[in-house]
Formats: sequence, structure tokens, C-alpha cells
Amino acid sequence: MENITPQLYALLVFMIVGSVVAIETRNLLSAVISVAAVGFALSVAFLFLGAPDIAITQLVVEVLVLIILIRGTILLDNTAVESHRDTLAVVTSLIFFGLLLGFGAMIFGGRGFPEFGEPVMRVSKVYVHTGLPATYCANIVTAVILDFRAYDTMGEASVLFTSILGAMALLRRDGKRKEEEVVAA
Amino acid sequence: MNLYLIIIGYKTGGVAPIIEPDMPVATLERFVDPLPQAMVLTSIVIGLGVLSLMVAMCIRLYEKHGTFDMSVISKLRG
Amino acid sequence: MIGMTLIVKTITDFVVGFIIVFGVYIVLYGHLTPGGGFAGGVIIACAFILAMLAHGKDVAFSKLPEKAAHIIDSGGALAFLLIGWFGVTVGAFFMNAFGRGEVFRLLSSGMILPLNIAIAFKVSSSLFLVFSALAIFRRRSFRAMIEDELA
Amino acid sequence: MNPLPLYVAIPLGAAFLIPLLGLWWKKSGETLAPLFTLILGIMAVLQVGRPAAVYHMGGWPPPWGIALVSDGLSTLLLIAINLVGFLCVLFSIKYMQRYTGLTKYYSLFMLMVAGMNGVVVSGDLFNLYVFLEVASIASYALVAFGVGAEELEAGFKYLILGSVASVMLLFGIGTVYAVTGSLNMADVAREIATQFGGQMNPGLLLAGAFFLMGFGLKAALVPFHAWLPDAHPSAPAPISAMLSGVVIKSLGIYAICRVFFNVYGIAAGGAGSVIFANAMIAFALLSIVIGGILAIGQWDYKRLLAYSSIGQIGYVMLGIGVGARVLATGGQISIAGLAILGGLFHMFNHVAFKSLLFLSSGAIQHATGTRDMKQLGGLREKMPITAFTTNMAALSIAGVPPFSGFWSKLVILVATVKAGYTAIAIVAIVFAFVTLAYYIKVQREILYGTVSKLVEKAREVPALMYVPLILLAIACVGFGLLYPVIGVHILEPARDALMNGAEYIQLVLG
Repeated sequence: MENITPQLYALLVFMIVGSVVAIETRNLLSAVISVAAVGFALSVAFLFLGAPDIAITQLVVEVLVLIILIRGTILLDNTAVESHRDTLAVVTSLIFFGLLLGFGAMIFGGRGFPEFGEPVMRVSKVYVHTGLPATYCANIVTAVILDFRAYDTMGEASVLFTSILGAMALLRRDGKRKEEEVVAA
Repeated sequence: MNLYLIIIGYKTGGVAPIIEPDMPVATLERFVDPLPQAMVLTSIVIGLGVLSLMVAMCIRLYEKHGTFDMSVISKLRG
Repeated sequence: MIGMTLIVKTITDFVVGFIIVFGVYIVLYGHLTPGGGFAGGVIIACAFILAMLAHGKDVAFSKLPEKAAHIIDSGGALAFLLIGWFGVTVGAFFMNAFGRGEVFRLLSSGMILPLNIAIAFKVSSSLFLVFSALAIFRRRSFRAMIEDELA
Repeated sequence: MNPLPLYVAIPLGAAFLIPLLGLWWKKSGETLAPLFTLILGIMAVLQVGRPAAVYHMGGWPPPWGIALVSDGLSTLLLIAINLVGFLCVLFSIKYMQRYTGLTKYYSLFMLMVAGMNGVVVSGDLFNLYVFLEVASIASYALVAFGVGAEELEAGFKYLILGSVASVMLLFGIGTVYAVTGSLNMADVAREIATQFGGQMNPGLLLAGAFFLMGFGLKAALVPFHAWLPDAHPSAPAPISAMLSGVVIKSLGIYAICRVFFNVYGIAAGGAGSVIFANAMIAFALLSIVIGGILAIGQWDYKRLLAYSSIGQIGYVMLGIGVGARVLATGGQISIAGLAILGGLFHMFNHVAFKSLLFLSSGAIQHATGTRDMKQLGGLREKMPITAFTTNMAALSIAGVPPFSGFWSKLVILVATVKAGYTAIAIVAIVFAFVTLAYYIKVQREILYGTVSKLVEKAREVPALMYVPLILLAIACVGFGLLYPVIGVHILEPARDALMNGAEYIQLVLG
């Protein structure tokens, strides 16, 4: 069991720097790009942590997000936003950083949590051991999401369906009909 | 918007408790926990969905106001 | 000229096929190797989006008409639900009602493969749709803004 | 056959079918949505009196697969969601003719119903989260459905705050999983009860705080209420009725009850329970006070109703929180039972009268084109049916004696006094009078008084719109008079489901 902690810390520092840049920059495009950089670093981190499924998904989603965000921002408002600091945003981000630090300290300090690298795996032990004989599926993650917990995946598909439908609904040409059409209808 | 994305990213990295990077190795004892991975996969999808809805709303708002600056847009008061 | 330069167009034509094939591979082997319906679907959607970026929306829509994309979108989701419902015939919602097949072969593990395919169809068509809606909306609204300014 | 998965499968199937058929058949939404919601409503009513049941998704036994659970509490919520859903769809048919994209509207509506049903029947923490997201995302889109500047901004605010809530919930669920190694609610509950016993693990405390914040945001309890006064007035009226009537309850109150009573076992009185119970009472009091004070100064009718929702949710939470605190500190079980019963009864009543108020506000807006109370007046003469139903709902929510709202508030107050929290009870009584005050303002400004210029031209709304109003008005009166029936068959099973944590574990894990 090789030690992967140094690489993880390096990626973590990179992600924190990237996100700070994303919050602090006043140019929308560079914010989008630094967010994407954080996403790619995250994908590499997943690969280190033994989650190739997640790494692939994160990677392709990140590409798509990058395309959509650049497409959405580049021609709209490429000028730097020169406005005053939004105090609310700063306070919220500080609170979240505090929470994250506390969270990280608890996880790594082990107060009440299982040790890092030693998960409880009470339920998932069964998935790992009976996954192959029960579902004939070599990829246990796929076995979990599409067989043991297929109902969740249906929910996930409906989430995507909902949000896409919602986006299409919001992008329709006119929201309300003209008064005369209503009378006619 | 960016802040939200970053939070999503952190959470997905932070939650998964992991043992060992070898997935296809036959020794089952060294497998990582698959359930958090399934959760993270779902949450990535949800993040993508929320993002596309948010971009749609942003574009519509931009069309109405000509800016992304929330202090200009804010007309509703609690 | 609609779309980007000739170099971009040629390379896009060359690459799009490979991307789609790769996406299909990711989908079909989701139960054996990393990946699955969702990741594969996004890859396929990216191929269509690439074609759209390079050639403009008309060429992309001639490959996959908007109405067809709507049908695949709803149909994929409906197929997922129906496969789940098929399980009721043998006992429970989402019970694996198909033959299990042989381990490590393409046609194995029952309903997982069809579910992956259904998700892939759904994801790719819906992402293509939302991207085209975003792109088209932007163009239209800008034209409206310019017209407003002229008027 | 156990009908539990149908509560999710039917509306989801409808939601996928409506846009598909809508490509050729423009009226698909208006035809299919009322049909399917009617079926669901009938199913939910037939659910009353059945014993609690568990359904194993995919045939996998509970800790490994996902279990669906229906007990008294789920049944209560299922009835509320599906019946109000049906009435709101019926109301939408005429009301929504002013909008475009109707197939998308009905599809999103069905997805919202599916999401709420999924939350209510789920027995798995992560599954609850997934369906909560389905319902929330559908409601974000529906709030902004009018795509006006105000609607979009309200929707955007709701989306951002809702996403923050979702992230908190995911943190909480991840923490619970990390500590207990399971996602099934009953399994987690057993693990907490046996492994951690008296003292709470810090991880679980943190997760509990995240759950309280996340679900509190969805329920719009006061420190987290900022989205509600914008979102509710901006949405189309049937959606406001759904949001205020059932969404904040099934995604917020129900989830808080389920997590803290059935998973955390607040009744067992661990070290963390008193903190959580105190937090619930504090949020409840803040909601009552701030909701009441802000409501009285509003001149926008729907905004007034939105603040009133915050105040009334505070009463629901007060009943539940007092019950939780009494149980956690080892007080008398009968008093706790009374408090929880009052909270649930008030929730059930609030479903009826707040949906009614929002729907009738929609009818008023439909007829007069405004919701500014200063421009309205004398509506009683021009729109007698709408005015009558508004009157019923206002009297009921203000707690005037023969109506249902009076009885539920009375039960909550009696339980609070009995439990020894006299100061809290006095605050609640004072703000019950504030509620009365702002509904008197509603009556004076809108229903009575001189007929204003806009009201002059108003006509009574079409039958498809006022039939749901009349049905809900009957419910408002009926719940008060039929309390012996409703109490025994719907509310008491729900209360027992909350108070007997061990029974829930026994039911699911067998």
C-alpha cells in the first residue's frame, strides 16, 4: 500500500489556490477558467484515490461545463466587473472556508470519525464481496449504481431531465401571451 | 455562481473515504468503498443539472438587465 | 461563411466519428471497465457540440434534428422507467429481470447494459438540446438588443 | 401488491410522456396531468388505515438495497401532496392560459409531485436527497416560469439558497455514512442507538447541525427564510399554492421530523437531542415572531401570504420542537404526544388553508390584474365565490373558534403550557392575535370597503377555477368538525410513527 498523501496534499493546495483565484478575480472569463482548472485537478485526485469511474465522469463533465460557461460568458460580459466588493459573498465564503477547515480537522484529527483510509464499510463490504456473483458485473461501482441502487439512478436521471426541461422552459421565446390571444383562446 | 461550483468540488473530494487505488485487482479486501463513489457520481450529475439551469437563468437575467452585477439586478427586498 | 475556418472544420469531421465511437465504447463496456452510461453520454454529446461549434447550428441539426433529440430525450428516460417496471414481473421494481449471461462478457449482468444505453441516449440528447438552446438564445437576444438600439 | 413505487413511477412516467406527446398533441399536459394526479390522490386516500409497509427496491433486503416505507407520517403527507396537487392542476388549466410552454409546465409540475412523493416514501437517506433535488429543481424552474425580471430574480435567489441547502445536506449525509457505514435510515438509527448510546459522536452532532440547517432552509424557518418572500409571490398562483402548501412541508418539516425522530432517535434522549430540540424551538419562535411582524406591514397580497406561511410554519415547528424537548428531557410522554399531534394537525390544516389562500389570490389576480392591496377593495360584490372562500381560509388561519385553525393552535398552546414553557406560550398567543390582525387587514382592504376602479371590471372566475377553491374551503371547515375521524385515522398514526423509533427500525429491518 503505497503512500499517496503527498500528491493529495499538492492537489489540495492547487485546488484551494485555484478557487481563491476564481473568487477574487474580477474578470468573468478567468474565473471560469480557474474553476475548470480546479475541476481537472479534482479529476486527477479521484484517479489517485482509486475512483476511475468518478475521474472519467468528472473529466467529461468538466469539459462540457467549460464549453457551456465560456459560451455563456465570453461574448456577454468579458469586461472586468468593476463593482464594489459584495460583502455577503465574502462572508459566505469565509463561513464555508471555516466549516471546511473544521471538517478537515475533524476528519484528519479522527475525533469521532474513522481514520483516514480506514472506512467503516459495514454495508459496502457486502457489495464488494457479493457484487460479482450477485450481479455478474465486474465493475462494482456500476453494480451499485445500476443494480443495488438502480432506483437512485432513476432519481438522478430525473434530476437531469428536470433541469434540462427547466432550462428549456426558461429559454422559450416569450413568457406570457398577449392579452388578445388569451381572449381568443 | 463560482463559489457554488467550488463548494461542490470540495465536497466531492472531501467525502469519499478511500483505502487503496487498485480497482481491478482480485483481492477484494483492498477495494475502495464503492458506495460513496456512487453518491459522488450522482452529485456530479446533479451539479451539472443545476449548473445548466443556472446558466439559463443568468442568460435570461442578462438579457433583461444587460449586466451580471447582482447589486444592479437586485430589486426585490425582503 | 458559417462556422469556423476550413482547418477546424476538416479536423472536426475527422475527429467527431472517433469521439462518438469512443463514447459508445464507454457506454457498452460500462459494466466491465470504468465509465458507464452517463460518462459515455456526455462524450457523445460533446461530439455533437463540437460539430455544432465548428459548422454552425444548421449542420448539427441536420445530423440530429431538434424534434428527434426531444423524442430521444423523453424516450430514454421512459425506457429507463420501463426497464425498472419490467422487474415487477419477476417480483420487485428494478429487480434484475434479464438473463445474467456470462461474467466478463459484453452481454452479461442483465439489466445493467440496457439501463446504461438508455441513460446514454437520454444524457447525450438532452445535453445537446440544452447547449443548442443556450447558443441559439444568445444569438437571438443579441439581435433583439441591436434592433432595440436602432429603433 | 404493494403500491408504494407507483407513487413515484406514475408521476415520473407522466412527466416523461407529456413533453413526448406534446410534440404532436398540444393539450397533452392539460389532459394527462389532472388524470394522473387524480389517480394518485385516490390512491393516497385509500392508503388511510392500512398497516405500515415496506417495499424492497430491486428485491434487495434493506441495508443493501433501497427500502420504501409507508407509515402514518408518510400517509399524512401523501394525502396532502397528491390531493393539493390535483386541485392545483385543475386550477392551472384556466389560469395558465396566459403563459406559453404549457407542456413543459405540466411536465415540471408532475416532476415536482414525483420528487415530493419520492421524499415522503423513501427509507434511505441518499435516496431522500436525490428526490429532494428533483422536487427542488422543478420548483426553481417553476418559480421563474414567467421569465419576467422579477420572476427570474426570485428564481435565481431560490436556486442559490436551495443549492447551498443541498450541499449542506450532502455534507450531513456523507458524515453520517462515514460514521455509521450505512445509508438506510433504520439501519443508521439502530447503529446510533446501539453503538453511540447516551453520548453523541461529534461527527453525528455536526451532521445533525447540517441537517437542521439544510432542511430548515427548505422549510423556510426564520434564519434561513430569505428565499421564500420572493419566490412565493413571483411564482404562478398554483405553484405558490404548491410551494406554500406542500413543498416546504414535505421537503422541510417532514424531513426534519423523519431525520431527528426516526434516525437520530431524539425521543431516546441522547446528549445531542436536547440541543437539537432547543434549536427547533428557537427557530420556531423566531419564525412566529418575524413572520408575523413582517406580514402585517405588507401591501402586496401574495407577499403577505408568504410571510404568513413563515409564521404558521413556526407554529408547526413549535409543536414538534416542544414534543421533542419533552421527550429528550424525559418528561411526560402524553404531553409530548399532545404537542406533536398539535404540530401535525396544524401542518395538515395549513396545507388546506394556505393553498386555498394562494389559489384565491391567483383568482383575484386573474380577474383584476393586480395584487396590490391598495388598489383592491369591495371584491365581495363582484366575485362572491372567491370572496367567500378567501373569507373561510382567513378565518381559519387566524384561529377563529369553529374553524380548524383554532383547534390546532389550541392543542399546541395547551401542550406548551402543560410542558411548563409558559413564556413561549404567551409569545405564541400574542402572535396568534397578530395573525388575526393581518387577516382582518386582508378582509378590510380586499373583500369589503368601497369598490375600486380595477375591481369594477372584474368578473367571477370560470368554474374550473372556483371548484378547487370551494373544495378546499369545505376542507377548511371540515377538518375542524371532523376532527374525531381525521385525528384517529390520519394524525394519530403519524404521531405514533414519530414517537416509536424502535418500531420503525423493527418494521424496516424485520
